[in-house]
Amino acid sequence: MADDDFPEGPARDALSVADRLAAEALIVDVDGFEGPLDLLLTLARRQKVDLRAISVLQLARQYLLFVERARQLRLELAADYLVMAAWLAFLKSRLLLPPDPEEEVSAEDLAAHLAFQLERLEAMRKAAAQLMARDQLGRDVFARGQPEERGHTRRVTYTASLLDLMQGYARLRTREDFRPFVMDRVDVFTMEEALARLRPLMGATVEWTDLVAFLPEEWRGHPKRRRSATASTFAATLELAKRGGLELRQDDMFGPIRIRARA
Amino acid sequence: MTDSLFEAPPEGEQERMVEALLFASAAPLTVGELHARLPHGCDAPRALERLARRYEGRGVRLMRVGDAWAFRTAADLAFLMTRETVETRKLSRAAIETLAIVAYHQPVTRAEIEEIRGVSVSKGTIEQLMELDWIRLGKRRQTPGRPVTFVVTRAFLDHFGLESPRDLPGLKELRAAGLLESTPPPDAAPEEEEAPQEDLFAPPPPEG
Amino acid sequence: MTDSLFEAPPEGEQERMVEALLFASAAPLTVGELHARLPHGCDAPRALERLARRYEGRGVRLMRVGDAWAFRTAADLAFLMTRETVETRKLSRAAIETLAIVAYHQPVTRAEIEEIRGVSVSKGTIEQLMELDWIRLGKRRQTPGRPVTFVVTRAFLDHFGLESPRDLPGLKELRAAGLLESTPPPDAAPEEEEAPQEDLFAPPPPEG
Repeated sequence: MADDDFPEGPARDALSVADRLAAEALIVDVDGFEGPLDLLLTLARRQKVDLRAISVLQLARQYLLFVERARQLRLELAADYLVMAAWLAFLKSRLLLPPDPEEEVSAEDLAAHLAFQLERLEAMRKAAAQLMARDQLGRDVFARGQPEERGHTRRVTYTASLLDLMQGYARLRTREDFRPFVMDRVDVFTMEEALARLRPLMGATVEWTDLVAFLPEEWRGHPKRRRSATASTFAATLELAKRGGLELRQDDMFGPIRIRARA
Repeated sequence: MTDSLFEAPPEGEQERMVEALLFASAAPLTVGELHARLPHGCDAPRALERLARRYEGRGVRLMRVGDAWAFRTAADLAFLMTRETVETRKLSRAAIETLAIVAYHQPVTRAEIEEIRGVSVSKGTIEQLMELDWIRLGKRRQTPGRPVTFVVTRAFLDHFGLESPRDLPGLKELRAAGLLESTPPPDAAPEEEEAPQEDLFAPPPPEG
Repeated sequence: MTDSLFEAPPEGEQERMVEALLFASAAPLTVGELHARLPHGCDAPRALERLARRYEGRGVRLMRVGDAWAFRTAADLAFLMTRETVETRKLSRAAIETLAIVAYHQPVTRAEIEEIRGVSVSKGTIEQLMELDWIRLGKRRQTPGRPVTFVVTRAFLDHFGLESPRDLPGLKELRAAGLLESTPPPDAAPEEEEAPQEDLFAPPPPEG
């Protein structure tokens, strides 16, 4: 099957030109496609054969060409188009190679499934069209225009649909998701705290001193607390440096950050 | 009888047409209105006459209402229609939310419902749901005060077409169906311990 | 009406009663609903059968809608009814296809719909179809994750004039062609791993 579908020489070039033109026409309204399968179905229809007789190899080539052209035009293609392209490229290579007896699933099986998917999608499209073409209530067929309600027993009953219920619940849950965000402050050393701690210490810091030395003792042990204290102390030194109270230096990347009071 | 230049539909057809028009119309139709809708050349009075005869003695009668015509159920069968006047109203939002909480969280106490809804639950709401036979009392919770719990009923499941409360769609499915608009943190896992991850040590907002 | 409680009305009367009840209601009535309203001892199915025959070929027809019945105007007279037409919301192509897939493949999971369409079901599509009351939740699939399924409703059948889902156009041919089977892809196909829909709410939380 693979060989038959791979035209050689000039025939192949002619096909490519046709493919190119087709692809260009398609690119214009790429947004009109509902996903890669839809695009594949459209390309398949161009082969003008029964979907069961489709050449998956040719289809894969057309699809890849399409994606290639879209890229050249710098069109953004959604990720699933690219996933499909990758898969089709894989399938194409498998179809062209002699079958590997080691492989559990043959390339032909994969191709057949793709053809099945296309056929099924097209079948559902047709079914949908047939369904919508039926006589519809309120358009072609009508219910009683004047339902009669008589009698005098008036009983009120309440009703709700499952959708109401689900929407109600969704509403509640969504509200929870949106509750104002409150930072868990147990392990957070704020910059205010860091500033308050640094200021009195700075005056005595004439020598270059590692930033770490300024972390409060009780914030050095636990990694989480240590990270928070380091971050806020660093931010505080930046703030003080900005105000001209101290100098910072870091001799190499990821090296210790050292500070001293400005002379 | 007077066949006009163009073929008027046969009498039987005209009768069918008038029958369908009167059935579907939301208000009685006059002969003039019928003629306006029927194909050219129809004889509405004649069709009405035939129709009236056809429905004689049936459960439905062709009645004259002023100068217009309408189908009405036979007066002697009015006793059957009395049940028609059950008035159905939409359940209030409070009741729907309360019901949803009971369904999703049962057995659930009143205090828990209030915690989830964030407002107090009026007595009337619970009573209404119990009267509808959609919720009932479950076992008492074995906690201080032994509060009563609420669960949904068989009638609830029937009304909403559910086999069991487990058939209610989960949060993920609600979201998948587009009913939940927000995208909360992955899996909305509320575990406190793991919440602040590595990146959370981002510095607090710089002061101005 | 001085009928004895235990003596059913004669057949002709029963037919009139069913005729009146169905005529009075815009929505289809089930046999159960008819029995609930008819005097004790009535045979609604028998009366329906007689009525259906009586209305054969008329401008108004007795239609079966799932397990319910309703009078509807004959479809061939649609051309007369243009004035009654209510403008219906135009459905998107995605919604129409999704609806068809639910109808032909029901009960069907969301993942299966997406498998067939090769694209994810957009937000709101399912909700729109549920709002129209054309699809509803079916039983959960007894597979890992217990995903919810969707099925079509009686309102769907009523809208499209179908007696049952078995009467969908082309159903037999599609089934014969194997196009309604959910054939899993041979493995190595990367796109469709059925995401196990985890049920966040399976067990109700133990306590608040």
